[in-house]
This record gives sequence, structure tokens and C-alpha cells, in this order.
Amino acid sequence: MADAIQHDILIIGGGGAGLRAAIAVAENDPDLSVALVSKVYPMRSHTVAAEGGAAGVVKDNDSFAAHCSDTISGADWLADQDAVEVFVAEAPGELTQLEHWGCPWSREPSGHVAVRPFGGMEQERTWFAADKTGFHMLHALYQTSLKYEGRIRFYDEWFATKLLVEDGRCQGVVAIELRTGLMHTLAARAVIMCTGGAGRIFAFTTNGAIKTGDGMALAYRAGVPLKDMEFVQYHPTGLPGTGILITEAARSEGGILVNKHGDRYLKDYDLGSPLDVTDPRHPQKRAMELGPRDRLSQAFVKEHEKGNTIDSPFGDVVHLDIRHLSAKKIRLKLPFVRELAMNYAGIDPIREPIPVRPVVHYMMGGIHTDIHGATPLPGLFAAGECACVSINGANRLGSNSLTELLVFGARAGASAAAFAREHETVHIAALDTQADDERRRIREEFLTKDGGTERLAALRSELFNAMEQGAGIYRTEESLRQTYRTVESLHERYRNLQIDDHSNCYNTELTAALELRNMLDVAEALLHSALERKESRGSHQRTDHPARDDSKYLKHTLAYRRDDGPPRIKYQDVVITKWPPGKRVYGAEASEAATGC
Amino acid sequence: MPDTTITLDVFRFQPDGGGHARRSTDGPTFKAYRVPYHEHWVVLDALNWIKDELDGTLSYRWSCRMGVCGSCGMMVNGVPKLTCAAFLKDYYPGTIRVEPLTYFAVERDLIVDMDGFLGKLKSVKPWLIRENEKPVDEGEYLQSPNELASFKQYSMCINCLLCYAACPVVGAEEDFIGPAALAIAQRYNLDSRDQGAAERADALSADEGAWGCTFVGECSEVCPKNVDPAGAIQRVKVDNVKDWYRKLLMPWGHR
Amino acid sequence: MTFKKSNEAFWWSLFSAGGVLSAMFLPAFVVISGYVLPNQSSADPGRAPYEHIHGIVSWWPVRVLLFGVIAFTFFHVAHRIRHVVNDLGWRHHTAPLSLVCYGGAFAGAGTAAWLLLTLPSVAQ
Amino acid sequence: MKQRYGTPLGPTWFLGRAAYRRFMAREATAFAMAVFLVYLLLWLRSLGQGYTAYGQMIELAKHPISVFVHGLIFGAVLYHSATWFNLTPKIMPMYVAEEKVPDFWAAIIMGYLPCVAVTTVVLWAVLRSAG
Repeated sequence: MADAIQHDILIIGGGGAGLRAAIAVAENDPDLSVALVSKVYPMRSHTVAAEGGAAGVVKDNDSFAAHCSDTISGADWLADQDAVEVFVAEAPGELTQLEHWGCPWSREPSGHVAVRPFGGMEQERTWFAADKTGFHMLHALYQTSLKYEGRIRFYDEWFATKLLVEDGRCQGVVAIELRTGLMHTLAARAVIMCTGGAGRIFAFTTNGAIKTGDGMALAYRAGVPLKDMEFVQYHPTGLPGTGILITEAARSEGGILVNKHGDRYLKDYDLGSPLDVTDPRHPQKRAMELGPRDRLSQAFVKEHEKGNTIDSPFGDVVHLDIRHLSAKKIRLKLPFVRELAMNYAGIDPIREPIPVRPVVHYMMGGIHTDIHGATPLPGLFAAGECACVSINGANRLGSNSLTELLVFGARAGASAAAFAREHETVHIAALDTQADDERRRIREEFLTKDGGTERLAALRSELFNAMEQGAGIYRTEESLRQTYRTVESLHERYRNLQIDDHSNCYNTELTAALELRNMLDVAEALLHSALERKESRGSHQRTDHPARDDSKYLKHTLAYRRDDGPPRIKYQDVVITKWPPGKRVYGAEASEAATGC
Repeated sequence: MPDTTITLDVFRFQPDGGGHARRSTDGPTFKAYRVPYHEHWVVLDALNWIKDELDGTLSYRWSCRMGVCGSCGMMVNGVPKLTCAAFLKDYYPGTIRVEPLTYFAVERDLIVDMDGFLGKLKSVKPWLIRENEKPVDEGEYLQSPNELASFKQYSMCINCLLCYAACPVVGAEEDFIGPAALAIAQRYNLDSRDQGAAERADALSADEGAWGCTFVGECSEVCPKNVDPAGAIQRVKVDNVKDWYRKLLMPWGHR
Repeated sequence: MTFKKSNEAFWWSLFSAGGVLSAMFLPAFVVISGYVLPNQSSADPGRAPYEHIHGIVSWWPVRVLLFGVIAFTFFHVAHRIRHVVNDLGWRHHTAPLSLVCYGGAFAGAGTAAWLLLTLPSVAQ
Repeated sequence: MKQRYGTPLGPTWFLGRAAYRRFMAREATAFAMAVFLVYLLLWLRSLGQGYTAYGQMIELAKHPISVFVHGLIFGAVLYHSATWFNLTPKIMPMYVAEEKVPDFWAAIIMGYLPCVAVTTVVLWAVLRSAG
């Protein structure tokens, strides 16, 4: 057994939020030692796959109020408005900071940063680095973090399995060093969760293999509530089969969605009326193809029901057509879209439309935090997709998440540092005792166990399919219950799991088994939260309760884990500051407002 | 299983033998797996199928399966490839040999030791260096689209290390900083916002730096993101030559 | 990591100059020396071809040009041979190798200089 | 120490991959050029020694072995020129009005065309009045 490793701040997850938090601590509190624990090398984190851009008010014709109101109405009023205000106000500074760290933002001829429009946004305010924004942000953050040698210590390819809570405070984790299989105790005065989302609990997702909701599950099992888990974002344009993301930027540059009759069907779903693609006012903001993601994904399902979608070997699709943009513009602004379409759909979007269908993309919900990134468990902080602050409410607007991980990554770093300065004691001996139990558990449940009969892959694919069937774009009491029963039985069968690999070095089957457990826990919270919310709002559409119900559900869902049976659900009021709940308006009325001025 | 199958010959190695003693100096062993053949499958899909259905002990790295996270680089029939972008149909009906990236130490199966690379990356100071940092509230550093274009290509590196597995110098000289790290260094040197070329010069102008390169050019051939590290390195050499003569002719100069 | 200073920049600059000059001029030179001159002489056994070629080569700008091409190509060749031997496995104790290669290049360049300087001019 | 995988050990490492073989062929052109340089020096010496010595040198050049060796050298020199021109744009990218010229065209503009011009001028000078 290895000795406990001690640092002041422990960050779990090396993606955008984790790196931003680490740098925030290293820059502002050089005396604090930071450990960055990541189950993959930081530059492999899924921030890398974000494409379109990061929102932040920077142009003269834009305003904080406009960004706030877009975000809040996009969220179907389920966002906390104090959090949104903080987010919007700090966004430009964070994006500029990233520019100072070398992020190659696309530019205007004047040399200023260029911005593009994005879905649900009234103004162009999305900063972008061609269509690989997340990639460039992540590498800029990672490479910058290398500067703080001695202050940030990297534990690459370490997989955290348990939060250590002692004296009512989170004081560390147990983590498996994948290279050796050693299970270490990592102790710290404060812990920040930055482990990303859980899109992998669905069969068809844009998310990478690593996005298994680990941090959410760890916190959930430690008694921290998961907030608003029922809100799962479907991105309207994924490639069929693989679920590879075709960025919203394809539409913000002027791409259109058409059904099998060549019709721009979005006009039939309260998203405004189409302008010809040659019209200089196309694409209209907050209308048609630049409507919010929940509405576009829902429109796809309705078109499918009408029989207007196109058959493909991997499920029905509609066409995303960008042919009318010039080849030069596609090469300059959307090179990755073209690369992906050519490699994975076998078509060149300069000459052919891209087949697309909605695909699970993002978890609006996550670990419950306040606007400082603090969770209800003292000493535990969270930021990024694994957290729910909440600024995304019932539906996140595209390009808010990359900014979110910067703003709240930095805030969580600062809060954790402040907490660490006030709480210097760490109860190493007690932590080690807890860690011993965890080591024993993992050995007995997986490594030395024999005679189990359930196969990992079988359980996992049953989970995928059940989630897809019961908790997709449209849900009912019945579908959710059915899926919940499946997940319960999978929990049961998981106890009888048998893995082939009993070795220590890079036992990736063991990590996959632990990830499956995390996914089952997240799925449980998600399903139960969805069952209890008997209304339709944003991405949560209950066909048995089709209307929004502010009188009962203008509230955040908090799911608390219980050892026996489904989670306990509590509600917390949404914070309203200046934007009272109203109707979400896209298209006609929105464009009237735009042409009026 | 469907009628058509394809065989993958997969490199296997476990330092702790999965319980069976085996020394790391033992030669490589290959294990053949028969996998269903689908036209749209990539080598990574086949590996995942093996791990799920046949043999849970096979270890490898992967994540995004869209060619941007850089995890899943392996040798496919002797050529370094991202396995998420290597389609079975390009090899069918032949057998596909899958090995870990060459010139790296193998940790297990298809997983190689990346620590050496990270050290090399850090040695070229891959971050923006300024003499004076401008406060954030004074806004961005201006940069024209052409200034951006001059380094953009070299900023596309995903650290997949295919270029290292293609470079014989990496194979012969363990300390050679290598294509990706040198290209990233040049990316910062060419960035109009950066003033750190002099700080990077020690590493770049050393024998382990750009001068280690003999311009085989294979790094650029295998690069899945068209970064062209070979070109970057030659340009480092040109800059280094200018520096060398400048120092020779004007020893009193600052740089 | 710590790095040693390298003088490779100097050798590489000579190598590159030689690379350019040889790539531009050698195809023509090889054709002339291997095909044109032997065939000319057999077609015309008199002194004319000799005097013609002597006249060209002894023109001072041509002497300078020839020196440049030959000298730099020597360094180009020396540098490449050094690296080939390196690549074939001679990676340690490389000082004698460098000495032989670049020493040879200096000798070659020196010989060229001497031959071109002492080449008699054509009597007017 | 951990053993690295597939490290080239022997002097035949480059035979394994086509790209490595092309690389070695490119580097090996240096040997052919070395032979030609020595021949060129001998030729220069004979030129300086006068008509007779020069005539002997030319007689030597007519020997089939010399013709054959010249053929080999010519192939090597052409390969050197082609590889050199093809790689030049990577070392010195060419810009026209701040637009990068594609490598293919840059190689033609910076390499092949000047080479053809030089060759033409040199051949013209030598062939001019000899006929």
C-alpha cells in the first residue's frame, strides 16, 4: 500500500474546467499546491471535441442584458438569474484571458476577435477558433498550465473511485493509478470536481468514451444532491451511426435543415419563416436554423412522425445543407465539419448535403453548486458540465458551455483556495482507514472475484438502449418507469458482474466496470428526477404533461441518493432577478423585433 | 456473427502477465481475433468489439472516436494511424496487424508510455511568452487573419504521437525532442503575440532539437491533422541559422 | 531537460547553399561533361572545342560561379555523408567522422580554388 | 529500463518502409555527387594543363565505363534536384499578396523553372559556337 499523497487543492478532471481551476489557484495562491487528477491525459478530455464556439459579449451592438435574456429564455426560465448575470459579466474577461494565453481565436481584418451568431442568441457573440474551438481552448489551457511547474502537479491517468469525507468535510479521494493499479489516498483541504458530463449513458451520443458521469456519481454517493438531472440536451445535428457532432456553427454560417421534400420544415414549428439563403439577412438570429437546440431536436421527432424524414441505414435523418456557402468559406470557417463528413459520412459537404439526426450531447444538470462553485458538502466544489450552477436551466444555448467552464472553473478555483486557507487540518489517518475499505471493496468486487455470470458489455448496452427508449427527446410516465425498472434490475445484476482482467497494469476493464456503476447511479437520478417533473420544459418533454407548469415546477430538482430505493427528490426555488418568466418566442416575433430597429 | 469476418492480429503484452510471470524483454506476441466485418467500422470499433465480446483483458486508449482527442494512435499494418479513422474496408479481406506505436516503451498491450513526450513538450515552453502582460481589461492582443494563418497550421497538433512513431530519429535518439513538440514550439515562435523565441532557442537549437531532424518527412505524411511538423522543423532550422550568423556578425546584439 | 549548444547551424547553412546550387547546376554540368564534351571533341578533332570551353571557364565571373558551385556542393555532400553514416548506426564518437567529412570538403573546396585561380587566361 | 518497441537497431533499418527507403536514396545521392566533384576537379586540372592533357581527359570520358558512371550520376543528380525542389516550399513557404502559394506551384516557381533556365543558359553557352 502506498502512502497518502497530500496537496492543498485536489482537482478531479483535467478538461477545460479543471485546468482553468488549476491555473486560477496557481496564479492567485502560489503557496497552495494543486494536484490535478485526471483519468486521461488532460488534452484527451472531451472539451477537445467542442466545435462551434464560446459566448461572451464583446461587440458594441451587444449587451450583458441581451446575453442574459437569451440565456434565460433559452433555459425556459429554469436558470438561476444571479448565476447567469455573473456568468455573462465575467465571460468577456475569461475569453480575453484565454486570448492572452495564446488561444488562436479567429479574427476580423482589423485584428480584433471575430464573433459568429449561434442558436438562440440575439446577437453575434460567439468567439470561435474556426470550428475546433474546444480543441484550441483545451490545448491553450493545458499548455499554459505547464508553465506552473511545481505549483500544479499532474496525476495523469489516475481514476478516482471514491470521495473521502471526514469531519463533515470532503478531504480527498481514493484513486487508482492506472499504470500500476495502486489505489492511492489523495488528501487535500479542498476538492474540485471537473469531470464532465454523462452522455455515455445513452446509446447515441456525441460524447467520448470517457464521459461516464464519474464525478456526478462520486458526489451523489457522498450525499451531495444532483440538480436538474432530467434535462438532457439533444444536439439536432449529429452524424447517423456514429453520433459525431456537426457543429451548430454550420447553421450559424448559413446552413439549412431540409426534410425529404427539400422543405425547410422548421417553419412549421414556431421558429419563424425562412428567408432565401441568398438574402443578406439570412441566417436570421433566434429563428429557424438558429433556434434553440431543444426546439430543433423536437421538430425532428415531429417530422419523423409525419413521415417526412429520410431513410438511412442508421436511422432516419434530415439534411443539413451547406452547399450554398462557397467552397472557400467552408474551407475557412468549417474545415472540421468537412473533414468529419468526408471521413465518417462519406460525403463532401461542398457538393452534397450532410445527413444528420438529433443526438445526446450535454447534461444541463449535475452536482448542485452555488455561484461560487461550492456544493452543499463543505470542501467539495464543482465546475463545468459535471456541475449545475445553474445557468443552463432546462436547455443550454450553444456556445455557453465553453464559457461556463472558464468562468466557473476560475470561480471554483478561487473558492476552493479560500476554503483551503481556512481549513488547514486534514485527517490523514481517518482518510486512510476509509481508503483501506475502498481498496478492499474494489479487490473483492472485481479483482479477486470469481464465478460472476454477468458480462460488462451486455449490461452496458442494456442501459444504453433503455435510456434511449425511455428517456429520450419525448418521455412519458410509462416510458420512464419502464426504463427505471430496467436500471434497477441492472443495478441488481451488476452485483453478479464478472470481469476477465485481474491484472494491475492498465486494467481498463476494471475502470470500465467502475464507470458502469457510475453511469447506473447517474441514470437512476436522471430517471427519477424526470418522473417527478410532471410538466414539459425545455429539453424535458413529457407527452403526458405537455405544458409548462410554473406554479409547481419553476424549481430545481434535487436528487439525493438513498441506499434503499429511488432517490429522494427535493425542490429548490429558481432565482429570479430581472427576467420574470415569460413565453419563449423564436422566429416571427423575434425577427419582427429585429427588423423593427 | 455475420457471414463476413475479418481477422485482427493484435499485439499483446502484460508486464505482470495478468498473473503469469513474463519479463518485459520477452518478444512480442500476437493474438488473432476474428471480428465481424462491417463497411463502416473502423479498427477501433473492431477492438471495442473484441474487448466487449471476446476478451476483456485487451487494453488500449480511446475516447472521442472522431479524430480529435488523439488517444487511439496505433500501428495498423505497420503504419501509424488513428484507429478511429482507419476503416476496415481499406484492409479487407486481408488480416490487419495492430501494434502499439513504435519507438515508445510499451506499458501494456497497445498502450505506450507518453511521459517522455510530455517532458519534451514542456522543454520547449509551449505557452505564450510576453515581456509585458497586458491586463485583461485592456482587451485582446490584436492579430490580423494573416498573422493568425502564419502559425495556425502548427496549432492543429492533437498530440497523437503518430509522428514520433514514424520518425527514425526518434527511434535512434531517445532524447530527440521530436516532430510534434518542435512544431508546437514553432507555432508559438510564429505567433505575432509571442515574444519568447529567445527563451525557446536553447532547446530548439540543440542537437536534440531541430538539428536532430534529418528531414525524412514521414512525420508530415502520417500526421492526421496536416500539421506538417517536418516543414515546421526546417523553418526552425532556418531561423536558427539566421540567429547563428546574427550572433557571429553582431556579437554585441541583444538576441 | 538541459541542452548543449550546437554548431550545426553553420554546417547546415553550407549544406543548404550547396543543396540549392547543386540542384540548379549539376544536371547541366553532368550532361556537358558526360555527353556534350566527349561528343563535340570527336566531331571536331581540332582545337576549337578546347579553346571554346577554356574561354568560357576562364572568364572570371564563371570562375567565381564554378568555385561557388563546387565548394558549396562539397559541403553539401560532406554533411549528407556524415548524416548517412550516422543513420547507419555510427551515433557515438562522431568527431572523427565529422573531421573526415568536413575536412574533405575543405580540401575539395581549396583544390577548386587553387585550380580556378591558376587556370591560365585565354591569350587575347 | 523499459524496452522500446520497434527501435531500429541494425544498419538495415530503413529497408522496412518505403518512405525510409526513399529517404535513404535521397541521402545517398551525395555519394554520386562526391564522385562527380572529384571528376570535375580532375577535368579542371586538365583544362589548366593545356590542350593535350584536356584531350586525354576527354578520351577518358568516352570510355564506356565513364559513360555508364555519368549515367548513374545523372540519375542521382536529377533525384537530388527533384527532392530538393519538392521540399523547398516546406522550408521557405512562398507568399504572393499574403496568400500562401500551394507547395506544388511553389516548387515549380522556386525550383523547377529556374533549374530549366539555368540548364538552358549553360548548355547554350557551351554549344553556342562549337558546332
